[in-house]
Amino acid sequence: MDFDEMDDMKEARERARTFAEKYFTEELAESADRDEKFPMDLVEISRKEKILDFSNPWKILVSIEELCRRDPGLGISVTITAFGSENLMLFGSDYLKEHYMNSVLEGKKTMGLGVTEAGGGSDVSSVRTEAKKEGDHYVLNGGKMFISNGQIADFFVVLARTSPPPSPEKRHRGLSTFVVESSAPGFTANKLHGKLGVRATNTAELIFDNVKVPEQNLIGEEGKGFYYIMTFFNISRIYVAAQGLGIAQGALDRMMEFAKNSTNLANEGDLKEEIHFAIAEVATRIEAARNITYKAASYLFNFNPNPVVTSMAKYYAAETAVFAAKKALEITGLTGITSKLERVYRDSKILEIWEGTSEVEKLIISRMMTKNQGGN
Amino acid sequence: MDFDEMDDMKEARERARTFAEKYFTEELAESADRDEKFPMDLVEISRKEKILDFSNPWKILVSIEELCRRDPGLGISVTITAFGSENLMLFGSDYLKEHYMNSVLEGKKTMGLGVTEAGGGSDVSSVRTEAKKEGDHYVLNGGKMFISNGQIADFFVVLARTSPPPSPEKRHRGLSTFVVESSAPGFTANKLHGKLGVRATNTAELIFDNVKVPEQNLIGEEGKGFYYIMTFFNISRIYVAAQGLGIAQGALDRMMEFAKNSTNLANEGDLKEEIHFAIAEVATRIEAARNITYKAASYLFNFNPNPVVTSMAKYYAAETAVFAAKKALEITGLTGITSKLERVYRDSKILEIWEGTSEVEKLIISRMMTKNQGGN
Amino acid sequence: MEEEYGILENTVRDFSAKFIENNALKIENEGINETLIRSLAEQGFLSMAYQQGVGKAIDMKAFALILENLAKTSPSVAVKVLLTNLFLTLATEESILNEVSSGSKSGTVVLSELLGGYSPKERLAINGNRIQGKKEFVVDSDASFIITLVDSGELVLLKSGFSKDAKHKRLGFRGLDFSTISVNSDNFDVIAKNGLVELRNAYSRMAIPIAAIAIGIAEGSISKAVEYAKVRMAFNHYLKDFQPIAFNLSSNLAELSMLKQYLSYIVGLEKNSTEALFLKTRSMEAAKEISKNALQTHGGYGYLEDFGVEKFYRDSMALSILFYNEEKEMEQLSEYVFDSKAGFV
Amino acid sequence: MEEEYGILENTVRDFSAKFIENNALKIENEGINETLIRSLAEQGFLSMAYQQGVGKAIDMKAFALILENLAKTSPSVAVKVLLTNLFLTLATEESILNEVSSGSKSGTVVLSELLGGYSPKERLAINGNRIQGKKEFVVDSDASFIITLVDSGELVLLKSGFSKDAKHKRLGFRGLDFSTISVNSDNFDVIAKNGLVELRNAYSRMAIPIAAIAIGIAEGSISKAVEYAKVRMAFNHYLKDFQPIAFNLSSNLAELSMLKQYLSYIVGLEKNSTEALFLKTRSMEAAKEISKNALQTHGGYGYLEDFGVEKFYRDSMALSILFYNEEKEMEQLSEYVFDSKAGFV
Repeated sequence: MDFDEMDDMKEARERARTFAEKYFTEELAESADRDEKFPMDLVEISRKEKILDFSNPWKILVSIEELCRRDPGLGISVTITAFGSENLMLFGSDYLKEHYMNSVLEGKKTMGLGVTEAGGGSDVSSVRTEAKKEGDHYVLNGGKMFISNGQIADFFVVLARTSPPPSPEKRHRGLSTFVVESSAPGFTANKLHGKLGVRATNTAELIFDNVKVPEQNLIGEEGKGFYYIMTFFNISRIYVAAQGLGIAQGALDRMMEFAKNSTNLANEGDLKEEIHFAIAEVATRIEAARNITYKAASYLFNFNPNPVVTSMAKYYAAETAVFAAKKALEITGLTGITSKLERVYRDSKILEIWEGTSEVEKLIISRMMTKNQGGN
Repeated sequence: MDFDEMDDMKEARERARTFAEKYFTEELAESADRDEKFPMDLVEISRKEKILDFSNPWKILVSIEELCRRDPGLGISVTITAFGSENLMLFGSDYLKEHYMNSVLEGKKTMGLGVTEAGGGSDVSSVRTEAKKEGDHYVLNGGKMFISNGQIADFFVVLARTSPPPSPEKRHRGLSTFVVESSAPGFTANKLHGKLGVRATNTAELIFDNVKVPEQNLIGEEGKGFYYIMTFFNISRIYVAAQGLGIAQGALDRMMEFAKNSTNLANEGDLKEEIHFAIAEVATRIEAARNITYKAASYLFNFNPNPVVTSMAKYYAAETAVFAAKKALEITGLTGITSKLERVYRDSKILEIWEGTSEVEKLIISRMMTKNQGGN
Repeated sequence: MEEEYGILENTVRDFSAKFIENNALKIENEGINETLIRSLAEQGFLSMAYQQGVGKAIDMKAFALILENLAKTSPSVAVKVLLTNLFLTLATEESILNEVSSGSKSGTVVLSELLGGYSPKERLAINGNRIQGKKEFVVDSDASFIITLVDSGELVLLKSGFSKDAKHKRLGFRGLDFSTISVNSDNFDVIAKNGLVELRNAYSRMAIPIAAIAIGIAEGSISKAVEYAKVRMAFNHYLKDFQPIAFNLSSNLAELSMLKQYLSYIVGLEKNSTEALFLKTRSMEAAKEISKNALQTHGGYGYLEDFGVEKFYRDSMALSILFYNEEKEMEQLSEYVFDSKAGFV
Repeated sequence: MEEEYGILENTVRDFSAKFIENNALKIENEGINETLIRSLAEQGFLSMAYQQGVGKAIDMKAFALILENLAKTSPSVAVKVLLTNLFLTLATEESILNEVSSGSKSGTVVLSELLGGYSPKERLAINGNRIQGKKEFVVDSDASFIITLVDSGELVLLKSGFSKDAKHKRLGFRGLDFSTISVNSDNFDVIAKNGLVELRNAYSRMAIPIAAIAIGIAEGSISKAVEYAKVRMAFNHYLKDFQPIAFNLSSNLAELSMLKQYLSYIVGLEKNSTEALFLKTRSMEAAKEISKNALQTHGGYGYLEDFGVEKFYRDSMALSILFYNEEKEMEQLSEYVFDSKAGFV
């Protein structure tokens, strides 16, 4: 057993931290939040400086952590430009990899993932977007909701129904994934305004009105889309956990800073135990969340993903982020609410919702555990 | 990074599990609990079968886990016969190691640790037992409270005051540790009856009435006792964390069993989500606690202990044990309360108290963190 | 009217101080003895559900007050009083009612069918004019009369022909026995054909009294913790001077103050079944949480029975299993909240 | 008397339905406009602390009812009403009282010195007959009159000679401005020499009204969640059919029911300062917890302002920082609980 970070992780962490310190100014973070403006320039810089090294997922993990630690909105905006690319990497044809994936990994294009639908949420199999085969292409009709990079991405991996489900219980059958370009006629993206947090990120509703998709843009096999997406979530959830670690750590940073200043200012000889307790509880949860996340990552990165540990990491790290942000605000009071902490508090809540709500993660954990034990 | 257990850990785990399955009968566990009877025969067997391999702390760690998983009272009784031996190993003279420690590690003798006093509790430096130098020996007067193995141990490592504190704030100075034999005239051990749990373990109040202790039984240097004991707690807390992991895992075992039976019996097609959620929450906390514990252990066992992570492990694993036992009882209801779970529920609570209450652990975590950060 | 309840409360407190407080540990270890039962009867505590002129309508406020205040020192005694009165609401034979309410004999009711995790291994069946078999999970199994369901669904009153069999483990209420009973009896009455409905109704009517016991447990444990925190020192300070201890106990008291007030409010409502469940669910949680904090405040001493706080920790959990079915009662509550069945998939 | 409050409650609800509900989002984004303020004044909501014949004694039950019901749809509006009335309890000049209570001008009070984490970077000082400097953390900084402490400790009423400066970040109450103000004024009154004491007393008297806002926030968010859970489906079932959702919301409603009842009980007590703090601390926790559950129940939609639930999540936290000092108020409570100073080492 070895709990020490590899050297390249440490380096990537340091690079990301330095990058964030330099470019994630409070001014930029604040205006992106206030105006709900995607930080395109920042993304360009991050691409030039190759802040995400797609050749090493460990480095991506800690980079996400450090960037979100500085600012969740900017951090997430910068690190989800390739969101969904694993679908192409794992299941896409050589054509799709060359034509689409590589340009994203090289930082030339932005992509997104179109799975969730209005009224669908965590219930992925309830997809109602339809893809109908007509000659050498598919025609897509329907829409997607809460899509990150919705107005920005050059193309999306989209989940759509290609054949009716055999029964209401087997709705996960008959679904397929496609690469859909945003320049295609009939494609519309309407920005969602008024998010509680992560307002720097771009989120949109997508509408497909007879969008033609060439048949070579089908990812993998027809009818296997649900399984592809579930496989993908077992990857992406680890990165969401990393967002959670970063957010929680950022909140702890503020608490420590406050504690330090309080002691010096008040000259009381010692901090009040309530602050001590809050720091200890948050720090312990972060330590716990980090270890689970890295464990899930080490399984995944060794091509032996463990969905139970992955869901644990996602659910626990997300709750830790929300817990940390709440404690930090409560402890820092007026100081916190007039600082970036108020933004972090709003940002953090999305982690318990996206990529599978905490409730869904818990069901996954227990259902897989009881199954392995020979239960139902 | 590597989160997989080493092979010798797996082997020790398997051995301990098999041992517990064979010898930790429910009958024995129940009678030991009911009659508050220390399972001396069982301890003898465990010594014969060398269930604790003192040459490898990792093996001890997982053995504690597996034995407490089966039954906390018996598990702890079997695994604390050498409680306090690290004090001798780290700070004792060759004479003390040969004369006392080795016989314990060989399974010939039992030892204990006398630190806590009536009215002292977590506040270790408030020790009032006095050791007065007279010629070639010390004379001890005072008493100790809540001492494990109190009536059973052949000798104890005892913390006593050898010189008055320079000031009320510096009470941790002037304390020393001694090896005190239970056969010494003036030594009395009164059993504490009516514990809430871990009733198989032997707990006593010790009284020292002019107990003569040869000067060679002083451990290390005079006046350094407080630091020795603090160093020791950084070791022992990891083993308490392992007790917590075992107890929590045992509670989860019962929940899984109940879930399995409920599903089969009720034939409802699926479990209620409340059971699923409870399983997921407990399992996630165990996973989290286990990783922190092993991380703390890996630091310690590589001679680089990290008191912050150690206190995190102890506090979090203890709370996880209590949380798991509570959830398990609530979910299993009448089935649980008439099973061994009710005993596990009672047993678990001690973990939040002994070897430093959760409150004390939290203060340690935060004080060390804020200190490192340059705070007060 | 309010004044009367004040007098009653003082009466119960005096009673507890005189008969229970100094014997609390003895009650735990040796059971509730006959003298105490007779004293309880003399005070009228065993006949709240059977009073001259009042018939079977319990004065819920008075009953809750009694249980709450008994539970502060001995939850076992409170449960004994609860079960006795529950018995009286179901039994009908005048001579039995007289014997039980006077404390000369005792009666209990088996609630297991209503509880979570009920998974019986034994059978109890009516064969002609005999009842034969075993009944598990009988709380206060020393009783002379036992009301229980039989396998075919009737609710019966066993008057003789049964004896204690295996004892169950006892997390809580150690003043009462908790056993399986062996039955071979021709001396019984069928109280109700559709026994489950009758039993459930009787149990539902006890929601407030049961909550009152939970509240008493919380009060009993926290008052010990508050007193302890005032006198015990650590690190040169009284425990009460440490923020987390002071704040936690204060916050617990805030919750308790609300629970008590809510109880006293809803007993005056004409219809209060939703409110009673509201109260019950919150009281159960509070009792468990608060007794845990109280134990923890005592440190190692909290772990020893001599300090009288660990029993609250055990009893609060036992109460929430033996007199509360979280799943079913939350389903019921959810039905009120959502105006339709809820909490079922 | 009870009936009167029933009528008042209906009045506030009707008012909310008519003037706030459909504008709630607009209020958040554009602030509380003059029409709304005038309507609030017409209802008498802005003059609870200044009514003909009543003098300055607020009918706390009525005031709490108004705030609670306004907060259900717009916590911003409730806070506006709170601050206005707090202002009226401190101001004395009749013409100002008339202007503010009629809604033609507005007044606010700066509470920052009483709050946790207060660490000012600016100074505000009396120099001869002028007040000069800046005051940070002014909630409702659009007000025409501002009551605030100055560095030397007096509580002053600024009547002119100030303007908004830097805006603070706004987690909550977006219908109101929250800024630093620049002051250079000779138009002010000194309300009290020992200003902190006066301000603290006025603030303490608002404990129940502030708790009422917290309760309103909890109610507003949970009622949305309950409705949503009835109509939204996932995995072929209504959300309400999933145990954790149904049980959580039901448990939240149980707590709310108690808080509401407790509030209505303690406003009738002659002395209620301990109870008011009990209520306040539990209400703050409940508002935060319940609004979080409500948001979570809505999933992704909860995260969008259009669904009107995220504001409760923000406002509950803002309330607990801008109108509550957990540390100080828990210290106060602990002093009651332990009969002596507690929570200090």
